Amino acid sequence: MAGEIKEFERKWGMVIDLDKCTGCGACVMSCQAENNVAPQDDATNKLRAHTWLFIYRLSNGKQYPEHSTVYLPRPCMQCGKPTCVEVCPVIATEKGEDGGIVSQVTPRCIGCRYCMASCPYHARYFNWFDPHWPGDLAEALSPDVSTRPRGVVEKCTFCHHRWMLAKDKAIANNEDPLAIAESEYQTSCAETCPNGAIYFGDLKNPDHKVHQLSQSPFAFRLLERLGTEPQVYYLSKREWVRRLGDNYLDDEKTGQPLRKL
Amino acid sequence: MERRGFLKFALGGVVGAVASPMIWTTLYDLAYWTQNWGWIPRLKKGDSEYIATVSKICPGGTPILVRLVGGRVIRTLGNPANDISEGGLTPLAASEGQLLYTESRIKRPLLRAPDGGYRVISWEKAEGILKEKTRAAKESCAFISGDASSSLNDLFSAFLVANGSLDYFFMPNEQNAAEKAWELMGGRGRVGYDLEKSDYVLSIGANIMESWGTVARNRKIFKNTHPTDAERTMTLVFAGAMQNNTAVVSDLWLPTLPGTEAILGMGICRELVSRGMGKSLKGIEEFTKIVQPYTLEMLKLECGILPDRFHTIIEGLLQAKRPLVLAGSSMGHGGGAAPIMAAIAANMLLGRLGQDGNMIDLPLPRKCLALAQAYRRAHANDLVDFSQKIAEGKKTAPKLLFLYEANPLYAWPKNARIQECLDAIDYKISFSGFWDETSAQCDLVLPSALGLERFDDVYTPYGSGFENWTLAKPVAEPRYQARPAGEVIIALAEELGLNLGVSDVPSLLISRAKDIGADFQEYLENGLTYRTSARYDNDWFHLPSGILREAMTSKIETGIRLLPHVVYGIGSPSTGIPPYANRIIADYQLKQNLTVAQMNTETARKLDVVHGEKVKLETDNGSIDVVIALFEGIMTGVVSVTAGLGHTEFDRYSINKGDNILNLTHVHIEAGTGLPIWSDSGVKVVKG
Amino acid sequence: MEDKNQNLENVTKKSAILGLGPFILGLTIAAIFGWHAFPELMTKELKQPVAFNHVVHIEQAGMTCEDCHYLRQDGTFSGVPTTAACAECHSSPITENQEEIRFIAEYVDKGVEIKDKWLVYQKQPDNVFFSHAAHNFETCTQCHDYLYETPQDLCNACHLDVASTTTPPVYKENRLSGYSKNTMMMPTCEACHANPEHYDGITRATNACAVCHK
Amino acid sequence: MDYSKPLDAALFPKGCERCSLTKFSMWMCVPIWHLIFGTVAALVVFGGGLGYTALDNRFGFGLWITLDLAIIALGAGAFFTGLLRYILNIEELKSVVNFTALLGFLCYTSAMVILVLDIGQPLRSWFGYWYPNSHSMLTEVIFCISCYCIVLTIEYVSLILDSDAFSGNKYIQHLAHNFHVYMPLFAGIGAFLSTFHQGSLGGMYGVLFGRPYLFREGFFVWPWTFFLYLLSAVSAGPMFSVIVITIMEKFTGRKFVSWKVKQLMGKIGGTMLVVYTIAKCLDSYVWIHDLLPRAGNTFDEMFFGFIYSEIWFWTEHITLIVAILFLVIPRIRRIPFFFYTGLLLTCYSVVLNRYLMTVQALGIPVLPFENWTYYWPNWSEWGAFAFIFGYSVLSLSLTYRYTPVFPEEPELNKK
Repeated sequence: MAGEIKEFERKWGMVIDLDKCTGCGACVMSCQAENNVAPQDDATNKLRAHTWLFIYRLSNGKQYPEHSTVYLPRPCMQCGKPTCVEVCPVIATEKGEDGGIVSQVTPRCIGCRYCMASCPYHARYFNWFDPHWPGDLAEALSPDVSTRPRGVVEKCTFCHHRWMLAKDKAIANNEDPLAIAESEYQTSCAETCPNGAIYFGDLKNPDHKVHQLSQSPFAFRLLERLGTEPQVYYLSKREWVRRLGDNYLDDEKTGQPLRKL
Repeated sequence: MERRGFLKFALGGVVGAVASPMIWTTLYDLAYWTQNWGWIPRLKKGDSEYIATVSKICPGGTPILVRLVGGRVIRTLGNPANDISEGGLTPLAASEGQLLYTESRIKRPLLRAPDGGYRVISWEKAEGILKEKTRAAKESCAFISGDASSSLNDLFSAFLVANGSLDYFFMPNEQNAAEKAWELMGGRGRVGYDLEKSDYVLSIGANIMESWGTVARNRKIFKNTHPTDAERTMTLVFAGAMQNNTAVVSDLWLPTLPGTEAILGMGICRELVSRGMGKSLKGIEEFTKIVQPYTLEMLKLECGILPDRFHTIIEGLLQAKRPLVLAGSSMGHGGGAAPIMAAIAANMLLGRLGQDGNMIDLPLPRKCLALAQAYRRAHANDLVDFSQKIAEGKKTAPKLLFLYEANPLYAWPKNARIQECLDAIDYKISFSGFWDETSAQCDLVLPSALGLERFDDVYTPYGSGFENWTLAKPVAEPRYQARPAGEVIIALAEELGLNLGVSDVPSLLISRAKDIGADFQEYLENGLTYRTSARYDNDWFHLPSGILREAMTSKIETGIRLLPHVVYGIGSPSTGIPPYANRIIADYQLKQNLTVAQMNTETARKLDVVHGEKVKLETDNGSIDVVIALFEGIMTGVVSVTAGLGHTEFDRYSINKGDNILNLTHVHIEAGTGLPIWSDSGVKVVKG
Repeated sequence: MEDKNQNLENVTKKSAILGLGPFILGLTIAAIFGWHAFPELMTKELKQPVAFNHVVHIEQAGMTCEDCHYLRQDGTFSGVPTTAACAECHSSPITENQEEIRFIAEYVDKGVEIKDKWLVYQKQPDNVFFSHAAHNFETCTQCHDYLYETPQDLCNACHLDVASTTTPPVYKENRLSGYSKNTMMMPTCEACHANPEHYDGITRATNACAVCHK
Repeated sequence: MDYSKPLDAALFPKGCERCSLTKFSMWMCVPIWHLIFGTVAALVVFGGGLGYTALDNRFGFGLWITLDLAIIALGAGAFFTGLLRYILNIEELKSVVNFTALLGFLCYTSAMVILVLDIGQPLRSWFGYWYPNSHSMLTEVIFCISCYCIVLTIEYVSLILDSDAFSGNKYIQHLAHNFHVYMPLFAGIGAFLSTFHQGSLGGMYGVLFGRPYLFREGFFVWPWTFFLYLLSAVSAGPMFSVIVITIMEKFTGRKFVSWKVKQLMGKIGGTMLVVYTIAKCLDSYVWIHDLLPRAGNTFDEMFFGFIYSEIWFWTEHITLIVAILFLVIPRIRRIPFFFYTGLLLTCYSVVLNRYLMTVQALGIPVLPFENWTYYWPNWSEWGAFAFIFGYSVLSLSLTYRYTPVFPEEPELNKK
C-alpha cells in the first residue's frame, strides 16, 4: 500500500547552492507576489505564517569563533514518494504526471490537515483565516494563481502555472510545448535570486543545469533516509551542512556522494 | 389513520426529493460557493506586459521589470537583460509593486489643522499654500532629500538656491563619508569600486551582500565569481562582528568588533608597510609613523581579531592579482570617514588604487541645472550639524522645510536632535509616498508619486564601479491623487517667477542623458542601464596623515558593543516594512512586538541572561526592550539588533513591530573630519 | 383486543387500495418541486450590459471572430474585447443604434471597462486554468475532423453559439454558487482528459490536477 | 395521576424510580451550560476559521484529534460487547449491551461532530464520500465511522422505541421487535466496520513515514499500529463502559449492573489488555531498537523537556502493566478499589497513547536543524470538549430517565 516512487518523462527539480545563499529573502518576497499569498499583520509566529519557501538558519553547533552559519531555503520538496499524497482522503493533492510536481487543488481540499501531519518538511500551510489584502493590495493579485479561502491547505507548486503558460506560449508560437528551453520555465524564486543560488529545470534532461548539479558529490537531499525521494537537491562543500540534511547516529559516516537519479 | 396518511405523504415527499436533483445540486452548489466566496477578491485577467525600469525604493538602484496585467501593476521581477543585476532582485525591490497599494500610502494632500489632526485638501489649495509659504520664507528655507542617487536633486537644489538658500541635505548615507574620505586623500571625483575585476575583496564592516552600495550588482558579481560547478575566481573576505549575510557566503570571516573598522584597516596598513609595501609612495615615512601603534597585539585587544585569520588575509591580499580593500559601517551609514581612509590607504600600499579591480576615481556628477549646487557642496552639507546647532540655538531655524521622501525623525539617533530642530521650524512640507514618522509632524503633507509612477533616474549610486545611469519611467498612472514631486516643484517655481531652467522632469533627465552621452529615447524604450568608462587617473592621491591621525583618536566604545544589523528586506526609513516583508523577518530578529537581541552563549553567560529572556538594552541615549536569542556566529561581548524596526507610523506591517535601534545609539563627532558617527555604541544589558 | 385487531385488518385492506395515494401525492409534489421549481428558484437571470450584435459585426462590418477573440503572443487568450478595442471603431456613434450610443456614453466616454462587466457564459472560476492555446482547431481535427468542420464548430463545443445571435442570450446564474448555467463542468473536461487516447500522439494531454487547476 | 411521583413518571421505564422533574431539570442545567459554551466556540470557529484555535501549521492535529481518537477507542465497548453478546452469545452481557450501544453512539456521534468542526471546509465534507482516495487510511476511517454511526443510530433508536412512552403504539412495538430480531446482524456489521476503522485509525498514524514517532512497518504486517489501535480499543472500550455505569450509579444512588457482570467485563477487557500490552511492548522495543536507528534517530531524540519527556512514554507502558496486575489476577480484581483503578489506568493509558501519538509526534522536529515546538489548546478547542461532554451527559441523562437502558435495573433495585 505504501506509495511507489513514481517516475515520469520529465522531473522538475531544484538545486540550491547553500554556499551561495545569503538568506536575504528576495526569493520569499518573489514567491509571495507570484503566488498571491495574502499578507499577514503579524508573521512573527512562524508556525502560523505562510512561507511556501522558508529560510532556515543552520548552525554547525560550535561555539564562537569556530561557529559557522548557513541559510537554507526550503520550498516544497516535491517528493518522488510524497508522504502527503497517499494520505489525502479526497485526492486534493497528487503527484503530477507532468513533471512530478506535487499539486494542491485547494477547491477540492476539505482542510483535514492530514497531509500537514504527514510532511516532515513542514512545507504545507493551512489557511487559518480568510485571506485579507488590506487597502488596495488586492489590486496586485496575479491572474495566474487562484486565491485560497480559509480552511484549505496550500503549498509551493514550483510555480506550476508558469509551466502551463510556457507551454501555451510555445503553442502560440508554433513550437513544441514539451521541448521548451530551460529558461522558458523557471520558478519565481530561482529567477529572482541575485546570487544565483537556486537552479531549476528538468532533472532528467542532460541539457539542463540541474541535471549535472544534482549529481555533484556535494549534493544532498533533506531527510533522504525516510525514502521520500525529494526533487529538491542542496549543494554544499561543507560536510557539516550535508550532515545536517538528515538524521544520523553519532557513529554513522556522512558526506558520501549521493547518486539516486 | 390521518397520521398514517400524513406519514406516507411525508415519506413520498422524501423519496421524491431524494430522487430529484434538488439535494445533490445544492450540495454541489454549496461546495462551489465555498470555492468562490464573495468576500475573497477575485482575479482580474488581462494582457500581460513587462516594462523594464529601475527600482527607486531600493537604495542600490536595482534594475527591475514591472509586470502589468490589464494595465495594473502586479509585481516586480528582476531584469535579466540588464547586466547590472542579470535578473537578480533585492527583497526591497521585490516589494515595490505591492507598495503602490499599501494602506500607508498618502492618498490626498493633507493639511494639519490647529488641533493637530489632518484635513484633506485639494491640490489647488495645496499649491496655493506652497506658493504662499515659499514666498513668505524666502531664503529661510531648507530641503531634505531622501534619494541620493536621483538627478532630481539638481532640480530641488536649484529651487532652493533660487530661493536663496544652500541648506540642502541628504538622508543618512555612507556616500557622504566616503566622498569626504576620497576628497581628503586627493580624489578628484567620486569613489568607485571596481568589484567586477577584483580577484580578492576584503570588506571591512560593509555588508556588501545585503545593504552596502549597489547590492544587486555586488551579488551578481559574487554569482559570477563563485560558480557552483567550478573554482571561484574571486575570494571574498568579510571582517565584522557577526556572521551576517555577507559573512555566511564569504570565503573567510574575520571577526572584528563593531566600531573598530578603522583600527583594523590601520592594522592591515601597518602589516603591509612592514612587509615593504608602498615604499615609493609619497608620505610613506609619515604614514609609517601613524600606523605604528596598530600592532597585532593592539588589534587582538581592540578588535578581537584572530591572528591566524588576519595573516591569511594579509597573505591573500599580497598574493592576489587585483586585491581590493573596502570599508563601511555595519549600519550602512554613520561610520565616519576613518575606516574608509584606512581602506584607501591599504589599496595604495597594495599599489592598486585607481587600477582595475580596485577603487577608482569616477567623474564627479555634473549639474543638470546651472542653479543647482555642485555635487561636493551638496554632499558636504551635514544635517546633524545643522539640526544640533538649531536645537542648541546656535543657528536660526529656517522658516520653511521641505522634505522629499525623507524621514529624518526615524533615521537618526535622538541626540542628532532632529525633533527639536523640526519643532523650531515654522512650517514643514513633506512630499512623501507613505505616511512616515516625519510626515506625521509636518504641516502640509503632499502625496508623492512613487518610483513606478514618475519619471526619475538612478545616477551612479554609491558603490558603483563605473559611471552609470538608469532611467525610471512611469509604468502606471499615479494612484490616488499622488503627483510627481519634481513636477510640483517646477510648477511652484513658475508660480513664484523663479527660473530654474527646466520645464518638466523629462527634460531635466534628457539633459542628464545628453551630459553623459546616453540616448534618452533609446534608454526610455529599453529600460537598461547606460554606462560609461569615464574615470580620472590616480596620480593625485596621497597617503593620509594629519586628519587620519586625528580621526583615529575618536572614542572607542568599551564593554558590551551594540551591532546594528541592516537588512534590505525590512524596508527603508521612507518605505517602512513592506506588506509581504514581515514574513522574512526571522524569529531571531523580531518576536511578536519585541526586538530580538542576538548574542553568543559566552556573552549570555557573562551577562547572566538566558535564551528567551526579556531584558532592556540601555545607553545614555535611551533604552529598548528586547528578548535574548542565542547565536554563536557573533563575537563575544557583542549584542546584535536588527535595524529598521520600531516604526510608529506607516501601516499595520510596520507600527509597533519592535524598537528602533537608533533609540539606543548616539551621535558623536569624528575628530578631524567633523563627520557625525553613530553606528557604534556601547550598551548595558539590564535585567528585569 | 379483538376489536382492535379487526380494525387493524380493515385498515390493512383499505390501504392496499388507497394506501399508496398519499405516498404518490407526496412523491409527485416533491419531484415536481425538486425537478422544476427548485432549479428555477436557484437561478437568477441577468442581462448583458450591452446588447451586442454579433451578426452585424460579422456580416455588415465584415469582422472575423479572431478580430476580438484571439490568442495573444504569450499564449493567453484575449477573451472579451476591452472598451479600448471597441472604441477603435466606436469612439463616437457610427450608427443610429440606441445601444451603441448608450455604450459609447456609458463605457467609452467614461472609461468604464466593458471587459469587467460582460457576463461570460462559460465563465470558469478562478481556480480553473483553461488553455485556449492547447485546445486548438489544428490539434483536435487531426482525429475529430468529422466533429469540427470549422474552428467555430470547435468553439461551439463548449461555448454558446453567440456568433449567430443578434442579441445576447440571457445569462443564467446560480444564486448560491454564482456559476453560469452554461459553464463547463469537470465531467466535460474529463471526457477528454481522463481518456487515455489523448495521453500520447498529437494531444499529449494529461489528467494531472494542476493541468486544469491553478 | 399520582402526585407522589414525578410529573413525567408515565414515561419512565417499567419498575424504575427516578428523581423529581425539578431536580432533573436542575441537573440538566449542567450539560446545557456546557452545550452553550461549546456552541459559541463552534460558531466562532465556523464563522471565523480555525485560526481561532491554538492549532498551527506544525500542530495541524491537536486536542480535537486526540479527543476524537480517544472517544472512538473508549466507545469501542459498543461493538465489542455487541460482538460478545450477539455473536458469541455471552448471555450475561445483555444487561450492559444496551448501554454500551448508547455509549458507542454518543462517542461516535461526538467524534463526527468534532471531525466536522476540525476540518477547514465542513461544507465540503461530503467530498470524502464522493471523491474518495482509496489509498488513504482516512478514507477508510470516514466510510467505516459513518457506516458504523448508522448502525449505532439504529441500535439507539431501537432502544428509544423500547421506551414505555411508546408502549401504546403497536406499530412502533412491531418495529422495535424487528430491530431486536436483527440485532445480531447489526452487531456483526458493527463489529466488522469497527475492526476496520479502529485499526485504520492506528494505520492513519502508522503510515506516516515522515514521522519517526509514528511510523511502524514490518512486525505483524504493515502498518502494525493498525492492530495496536484495535487491541487498545477493545480492551479500554468495555472498561470505559463499566466506569461510566459506575459513575452513573454513584450519581443516582441506584444499581444498574451487577458486580458479577462488571467483573466479567473487566475480565474480558483485562484479557484483551494482556494481548495489547504484549503487542505494545514489543512494538516499543522494535521501534527503539530497529526503526529509530534505521532512520538515524535515537530514543533520546524523541523526548524533550518535561511536557515531551520520557515520563509519559513510560507512564503509558507502566500503567498498562499495573492495570493487568489489577484486572487479570482474580484475587486482586475482586477488590473493588483495585478493580476500578485497573479500569481507570487502562483508559488513562489509552488516552495518553492517543495524545502522545497526536501532539508529541508532531512536536518532534524531524529535520535535524528544527526546534521542538509547543502546543496548548485554547478556549475554543476546550469548547468542543465541553460540547461533547454536555451532549453526552444530556443524552445519557435523558436516555437513562426514559428508556430501559439497563434491563436489570428493576431487579437489582428491588427493596
